[in-house]
Amino acid sequence: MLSAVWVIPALPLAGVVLLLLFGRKLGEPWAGVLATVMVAGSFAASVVTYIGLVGKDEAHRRFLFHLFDWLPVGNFKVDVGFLVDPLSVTMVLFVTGVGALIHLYSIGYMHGDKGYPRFFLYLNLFAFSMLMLVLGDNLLLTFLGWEGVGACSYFLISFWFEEMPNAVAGKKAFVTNRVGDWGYMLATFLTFTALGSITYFAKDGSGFLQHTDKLTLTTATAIALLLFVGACGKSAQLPLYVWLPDAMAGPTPVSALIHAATMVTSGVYLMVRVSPLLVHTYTWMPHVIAWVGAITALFAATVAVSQRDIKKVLAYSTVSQLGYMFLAVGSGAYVAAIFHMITHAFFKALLFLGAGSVIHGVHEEQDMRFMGALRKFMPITAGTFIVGWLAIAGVPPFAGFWSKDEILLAAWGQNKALWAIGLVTALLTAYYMSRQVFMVFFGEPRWAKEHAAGEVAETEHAHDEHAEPHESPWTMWVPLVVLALLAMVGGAINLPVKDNLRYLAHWLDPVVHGAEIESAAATGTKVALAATATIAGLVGIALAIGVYIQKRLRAVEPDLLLHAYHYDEGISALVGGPGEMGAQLTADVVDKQGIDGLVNGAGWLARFVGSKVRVVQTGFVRNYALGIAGGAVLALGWFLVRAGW
Amino acid sequence: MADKIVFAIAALACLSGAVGVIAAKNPVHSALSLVGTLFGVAILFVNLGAHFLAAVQVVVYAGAIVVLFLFVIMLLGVDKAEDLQTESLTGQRPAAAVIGVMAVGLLLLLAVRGVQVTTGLHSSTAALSGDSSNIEQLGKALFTDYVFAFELTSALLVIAVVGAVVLARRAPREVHPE
Amino acid sequence: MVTSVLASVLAAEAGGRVSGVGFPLLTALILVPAIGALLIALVPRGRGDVARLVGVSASAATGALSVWLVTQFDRHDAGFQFTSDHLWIKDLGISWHLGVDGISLFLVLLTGLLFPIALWGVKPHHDPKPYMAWMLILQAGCMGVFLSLDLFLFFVMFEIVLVPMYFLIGGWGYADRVYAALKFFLFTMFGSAFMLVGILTTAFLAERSIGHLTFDLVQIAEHGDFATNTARWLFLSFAIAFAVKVPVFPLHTWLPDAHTQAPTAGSVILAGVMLKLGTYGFLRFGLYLFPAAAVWAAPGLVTLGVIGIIYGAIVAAMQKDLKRLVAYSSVAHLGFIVVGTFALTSQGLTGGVLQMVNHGVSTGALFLLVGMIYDRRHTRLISELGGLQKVAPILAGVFMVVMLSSIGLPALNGFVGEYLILLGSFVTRRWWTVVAASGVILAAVYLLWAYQRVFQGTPNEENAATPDLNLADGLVLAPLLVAIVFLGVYPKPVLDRIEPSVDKLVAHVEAHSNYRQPAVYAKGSNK
Amino acid sequence: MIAAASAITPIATPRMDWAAAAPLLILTGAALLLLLVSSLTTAKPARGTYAIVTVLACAFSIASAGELWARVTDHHQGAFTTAAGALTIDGFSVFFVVVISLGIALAALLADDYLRRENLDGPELYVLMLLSGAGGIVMAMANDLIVVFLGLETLSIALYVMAGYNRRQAKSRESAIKYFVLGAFSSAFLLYGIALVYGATGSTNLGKIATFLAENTLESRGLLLGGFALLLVGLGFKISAVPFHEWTPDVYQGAPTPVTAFMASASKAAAFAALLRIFVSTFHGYRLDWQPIIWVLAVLTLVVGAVLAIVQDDVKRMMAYSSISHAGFILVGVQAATDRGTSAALFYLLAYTFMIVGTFGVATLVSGKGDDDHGIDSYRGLVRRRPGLALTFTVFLLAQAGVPLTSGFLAKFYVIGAAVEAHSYALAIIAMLSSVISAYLYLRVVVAMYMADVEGEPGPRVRIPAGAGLALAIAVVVTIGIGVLPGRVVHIADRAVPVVFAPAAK
Amino acid sequence: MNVSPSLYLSLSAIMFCIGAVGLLIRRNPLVMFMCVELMLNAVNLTFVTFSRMLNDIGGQVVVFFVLVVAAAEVTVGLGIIVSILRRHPGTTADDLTLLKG
Repeated sequence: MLSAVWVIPALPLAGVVLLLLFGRKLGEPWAGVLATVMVAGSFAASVVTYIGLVGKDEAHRRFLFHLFDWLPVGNFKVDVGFLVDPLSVTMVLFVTGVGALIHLYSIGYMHGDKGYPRFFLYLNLFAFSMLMLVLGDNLLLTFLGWEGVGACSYFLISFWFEEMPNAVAGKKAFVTNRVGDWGYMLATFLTFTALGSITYFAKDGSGFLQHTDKLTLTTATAIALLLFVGACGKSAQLPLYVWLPDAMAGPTPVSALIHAATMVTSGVYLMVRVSPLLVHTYTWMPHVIAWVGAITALFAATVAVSQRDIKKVLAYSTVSQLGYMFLAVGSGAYVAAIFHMITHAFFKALLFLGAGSVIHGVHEEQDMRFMGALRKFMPITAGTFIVGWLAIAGVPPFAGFWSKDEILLAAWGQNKALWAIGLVTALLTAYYMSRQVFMVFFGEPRWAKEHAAGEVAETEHAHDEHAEPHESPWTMWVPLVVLALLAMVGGAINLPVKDNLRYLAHWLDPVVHGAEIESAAATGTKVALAATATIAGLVGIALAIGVYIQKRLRAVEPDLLLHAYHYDEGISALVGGPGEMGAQLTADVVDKQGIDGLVNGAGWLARFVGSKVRVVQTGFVRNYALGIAGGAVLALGWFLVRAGW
Repeated sequence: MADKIVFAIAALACLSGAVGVIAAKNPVHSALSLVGTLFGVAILFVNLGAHFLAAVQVVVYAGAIVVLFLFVIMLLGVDKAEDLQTESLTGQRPAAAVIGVMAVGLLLLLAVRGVQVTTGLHSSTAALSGDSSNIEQLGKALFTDYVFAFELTSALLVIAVVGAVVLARRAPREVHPE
Repeated sequence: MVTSVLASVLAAEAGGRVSGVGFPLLTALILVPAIGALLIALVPRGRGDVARLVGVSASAATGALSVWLVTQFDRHDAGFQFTSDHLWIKDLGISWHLGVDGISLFLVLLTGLLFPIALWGVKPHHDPKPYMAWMLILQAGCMGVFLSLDLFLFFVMFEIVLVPMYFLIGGWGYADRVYAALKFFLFTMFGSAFMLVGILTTAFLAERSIGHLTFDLVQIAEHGDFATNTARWLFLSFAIAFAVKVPVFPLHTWLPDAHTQAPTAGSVILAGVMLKLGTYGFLRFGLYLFPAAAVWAAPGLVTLGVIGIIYGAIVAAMQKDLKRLVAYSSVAHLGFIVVGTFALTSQGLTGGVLQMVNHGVSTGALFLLVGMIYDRRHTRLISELGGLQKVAPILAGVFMVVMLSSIGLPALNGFVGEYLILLGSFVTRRWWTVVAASGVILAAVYLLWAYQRVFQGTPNEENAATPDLNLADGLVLAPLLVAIVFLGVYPKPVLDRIEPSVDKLVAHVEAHSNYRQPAVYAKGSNK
Repeated sequence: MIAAASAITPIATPRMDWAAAAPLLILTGAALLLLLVSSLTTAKPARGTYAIVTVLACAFSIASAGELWARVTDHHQGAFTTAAGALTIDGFSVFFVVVISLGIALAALLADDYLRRENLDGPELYVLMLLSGAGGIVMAMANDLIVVFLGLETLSIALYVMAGYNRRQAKSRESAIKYFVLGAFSSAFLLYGIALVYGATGSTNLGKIATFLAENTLESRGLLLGGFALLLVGLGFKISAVPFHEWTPDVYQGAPTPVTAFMASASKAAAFAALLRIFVSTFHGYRLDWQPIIWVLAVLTLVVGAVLAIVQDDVKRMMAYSSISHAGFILVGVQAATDRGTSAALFYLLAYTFMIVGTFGVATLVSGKGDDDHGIDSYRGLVRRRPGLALTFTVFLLAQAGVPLTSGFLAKFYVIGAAVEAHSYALAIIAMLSSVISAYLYLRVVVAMYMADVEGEPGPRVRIPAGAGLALAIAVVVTIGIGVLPGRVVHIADRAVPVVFAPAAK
Repeated sequence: MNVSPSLYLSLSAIMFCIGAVGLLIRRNPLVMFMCVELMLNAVNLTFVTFSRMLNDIGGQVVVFFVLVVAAAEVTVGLGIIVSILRRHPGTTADDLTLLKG
């Protein structure tokens, strides 16, 4: 039953191959249908696998599936094989599940796009890579998926490649990820050098996670840090988050699937996966992770406050939520991290798809200032979106409330300051999400007159300028509804109220066992904390109402925040300015004039010397005689000296 | 004592002749002073007991070669004085002077110091101080040890003849090849 | 008499196995193309098509032979196989000694297959007859380099390849071809000047310990002993030649000119095969002949390799000519190979050898693609290209795949090589590797940037007219694409054949120097 | 009277081994034959007769050389001297008989059509060639300094005339007189050198000198070494070693091209023969004294030759300079002062003979009537006009550049090997680097022939007469042949090292 | 012989050098050639002196050959000079510079 695990990645791969061969023939909508079916199929397979795993008792919930040797060189052995354990199965489940929904959604969303088959090809390829990432039984196979999803996100961000900005954004994503990958690769090297293996778990117990105790503190910390660098790249944490906001250039389903639900969370997955290693690091190591997470969370939340692009808001919110997850990881609350990952996947995917639906409805308009009152025109979208909003704002009993609560609890246990930051972030989150909802769905409609005023620069659909916003087709709203439901009840998978209700915790226990830090706080404290968090959320919402509905308070949307503290611009300026100049210098001055100059110089020198020496060849016979006589005298002199005279 | 005087005179003749050759403006004078040198050398040959060579020296050199020179000079009428004050090639004369001086120095060194240590194997071909005369010895050597060289000179002379012919005869006027 | 007996004994010791296939296969690998060249000489001048036919079929035949060689190769035998050893110049102890082992096997295969592809895929713009003849001679020469086990023979082959390439660049190249050809020829000759002296010195010094003058690689390597410093000097004399050929920074400036000016097929061969002559030389003649000296020189060469990686990438990023950009990318990639070679670990070396093949495939394909773009647009200037993906999606797709393999995306061949190299060098030279690994980032920068400028955006009207790949082009590229994917997904069969010879080589180095391959945490000893 | 007559005791003339002198006799004999017949008969013989006779003579001399080779390499007989120790017949001299005869033959083949083209037809040039060739052979065989001197003069004086053979050409005349004045000048030095050596050792016979030097140690070497110096000047002039080289480019350029070919091959070979026999063999014991000078000469010759060659635009002059650089290479072999060095030099000379004759042969053809168009421009696009000729020339050029599978590469390889074996590594490397420099000029010509895009008319079609064609064919075949299968020649060269004989006991 | 041979040798050395210098400084080809003759004579003197010192006839024989050579050289040399001067009388060595560089 478990040995059918290979089906899970195989189906999307098959989809890739089929679309590669027949994609154009299939065309719309069958290409999309095929892709969707494939992912749905692998979702089914995942469920099967899940059941299979549940069938085993806790101790033996680890199944290794060996496919073939990949890079066997000397004592370095890496195979292509899958590791099936609660963690990977959890990931697989929600990746394929959410993935399937988003595929379905895309069928409608991408309607009429000339790149239709290509889009689904990429989506399937992504699904495949993501599954390799989570199923891989060694760091290198995970890296394969890791890079694969990176490449796919590159393809999909620059999907509309005719627009140079999209292309640039894609490149930026790839390169920034590469910076992280650099750390990842070094981590694998170090692991191999230290433990002779980069397999997580092996039947013969040679997996490096099986004897992390052999590691010195330093080595372990180094490995953890390097892996964390990789995670920061992939999961858009400071300082490497810059690519994610730009990544919104891609089609909205992509933003939902890759840049909200799945890919960006793989960093978190990695950290949880290697949690046995984190245990053996210096004690400051988790703090590093936690702080990076916390600061990122706060940073992004503040930035989100003054974004105008509906997707940018969500993007920064994603960054912020990811920060939350790392905060959890750093606080030793791996379960909470995964928990939040899942709930976040639900409501953030929901929000993105909703946003997509809105954008669709208002004819590719993305600027929230030109929206408003849309709830009348697209009720389903509005309803589901509101659910998502409540979830992310941490309003009980929506999913977000539970996961966020867990994290704050863990943070409290780790360091009060971290908790405080988390709390502020929660407040801000509630605030900017409410702002978004109000600007988009409430208030008076601004789109019509804006269109009339024709201020809108980036509207493609000039032809149906005065068309009313409209609700999206069923293929689009069905996923919304499903996700909305999940966002509502998603918290149920891990209810802290009674220990036996904490399914996820128990489920993941074998994986994080020994690494997970149970909160020592008394129940009273827990409740108090939960209450505080909730209140914070509500306060945020209240503020937003005050600002954007009742207009009592003036909106604070400073440009500094709009430009995200100019951090990104700064880097771009640095790379594009001095960086490029330096490279240019190297190419032109050092290489062309310097080194190549020397080479040509040598040739020139020979000719120059020749042209100088040839004047000796005067053509005057007496000069020649002089040469001979001179030579004779010199030779004579040398020989006589030689003779000792 | 006598031969010392002879040597002195002959040497004087040689050197003055030599200087004359290179110092005389007019090639004819050069040629004549060359004769002087040749005679001087001949005398020294006698002094050294090489009577035959002395004779040949006079006959061949003075008698044939120098005459040939003069002949050419007259024939081509190139006996106009050469201006020795100016030197067209810059640095030629200083260089020549330096080289000349150094050469003299080195060669004199050889001549003076070389002699005291001349330990070559003696009379490898034939002793001069034999009873037979210089001419006889010379002839003997020529036809025994040096017979091949002697024969070779014939080739040399043939070349000389052919060469003279080739060079001196009028160039064939342009006839267009078939 | 005695010497010949001794020689045979030594050959046997060196694991030389007489051809398992009835006839001298290796000699055939060299002679077939050579004879093909002669045949072309007989073709009347007007009949370019015939010449082309002969050329392609001769090189293809060679390719077939090389494939057969691989099938016949005994993967358990780390020594030289299919050896054939005939005395050539008796009085100097020079012999026609050929042999193949895991290190050269796949380079031979590469040479065998890349030539027919290049010959078939790219038609010369004029004078097909001499073009084909030169190409075949070139193939013979390259084969010779990879197969020869005699210092003299090796040098002959190493030098002879210059001539055809010189004529190919100079005769069929682009605007600056004459300058490029001269530079290429003289630069390489400069390098080999030192090697010739080195070879002779090696032979004459080895004469003392061997007892008779011989240029036989195996004999000298196994039985010649050199004083420490002597060996170092000798190694350097070889190293210069190879460094020029590789090329190792700062001896690389001939490469961009040669690659850019050469005709497409020329660039393909230049990058695909001829650069490997240098790296192969390092392995076969650097490490094998002077192990101790190689160990001594390793840090320096690794440093140069690392510099090459970074430097090549930076300079490549700034190129305005697409072909020149690819050329500089070779500098970076070859830097990786040098690093791997002098990591002196079995992973590094194996990765290095594999990467030679990979680079041959990927960069070969890249040059083919650039050539195809040029044939369509008659420009290589990045600034004049743009938006091609819209009009030529297949071209773009293929380019993307090849580019990603060159960037080192997992599941494509480039990654496998680079990863093993870095892994292997990390074991012995941690900090060098930390820097070298950043080359992976830079590769993404310059290649993606180039792709963005060439393929993405909206095409202007010239570019809008660009036709997509046709079937013929596809067929030319297909085998390369297959290789790219296969080597990336399932390199095991290749690695299995490379590794024994590499391990043997490493053991040889360890036996003749104080170097010991660091033992990474052994798997058995856990718990 | 009768008594007196009977009193004269006949001189016991030394035994003369005529077979040993056969090559000389054949060549001189042929020369005299040509001379007599042509001067006695008025009828103009069939075109090419003279050349054919010359070539036949050379063929015979080579054949006789083969005989001699069999003799000298035979264990029972081995090398020997004849004519009262004036000549040594050993592998060395026999080898040079072959080289020089080849030089004559090939040059004659070139000359045949050339003379008719320049309308200079007549037997004289051939006569001179044969005789000066004979002189060269004498130099190689000579076992006596004075014989060397005579041989050298025979060689040179004939060459002076040959250089000026094309009297209508100012260049030819100028080259003649330059060559003559300088030649006479330098031979005076040579002679003085001989005198000093004679003074120091008491003999001019190399055998006696060698034994004397072997048995005694001079308490002061000044006289002898002074002799060395001046001998080197004389011979250095002939092999055109820097700084005694300056005549070379002028004379090579000015002389009729076939003559230049002869100079570059035969006369250079002869000079080297003398140099090798005198210094490497006879004065072997004093090599530590003369090696350094040769080292310096070699370096200078290599570098100056190469560097000056690359700035030339006249191909003939270019090749003159490159021949200087080649002389440097051979000097590298001499400097080694070992048997291998000698063999290397021999091999080099043999290979070089074919290369250079081929090169100047092509030059002869390309220059066209008037023997004047030697500018590199007249080679532009030659491949379009005469692909065959272009390819041939390419072979010679690449061979000179030392590209493998040509005789040139092996020659270099061999020479460098000798140097390396003698531990003069620096010299070896300098030599190789200079060969890189000179490679540039060969490639320049190749570029002109192949890669120069000639728009417009490609220029006159080059005529390839039978004789020259044959010469080129032979040269190219041998150049590649030796390059691919050098074993035999190497074997011969290895055994062709000079032997110096003790004087026959009286 | 009671005149020290070194005197003879010195004399010849000086003569030789004078000849050499003469060739370097004179322009008239004929005179230059005479200088060569001077040098040869100097050498002859040396030979004879040595033969005397060594009590060996060989040196004198050499002189004999040198004479022959000198004769031959003169013939050819003058021939060449004539062939030039006949066309351009008064040509000096410095006028012959067609070939240079």
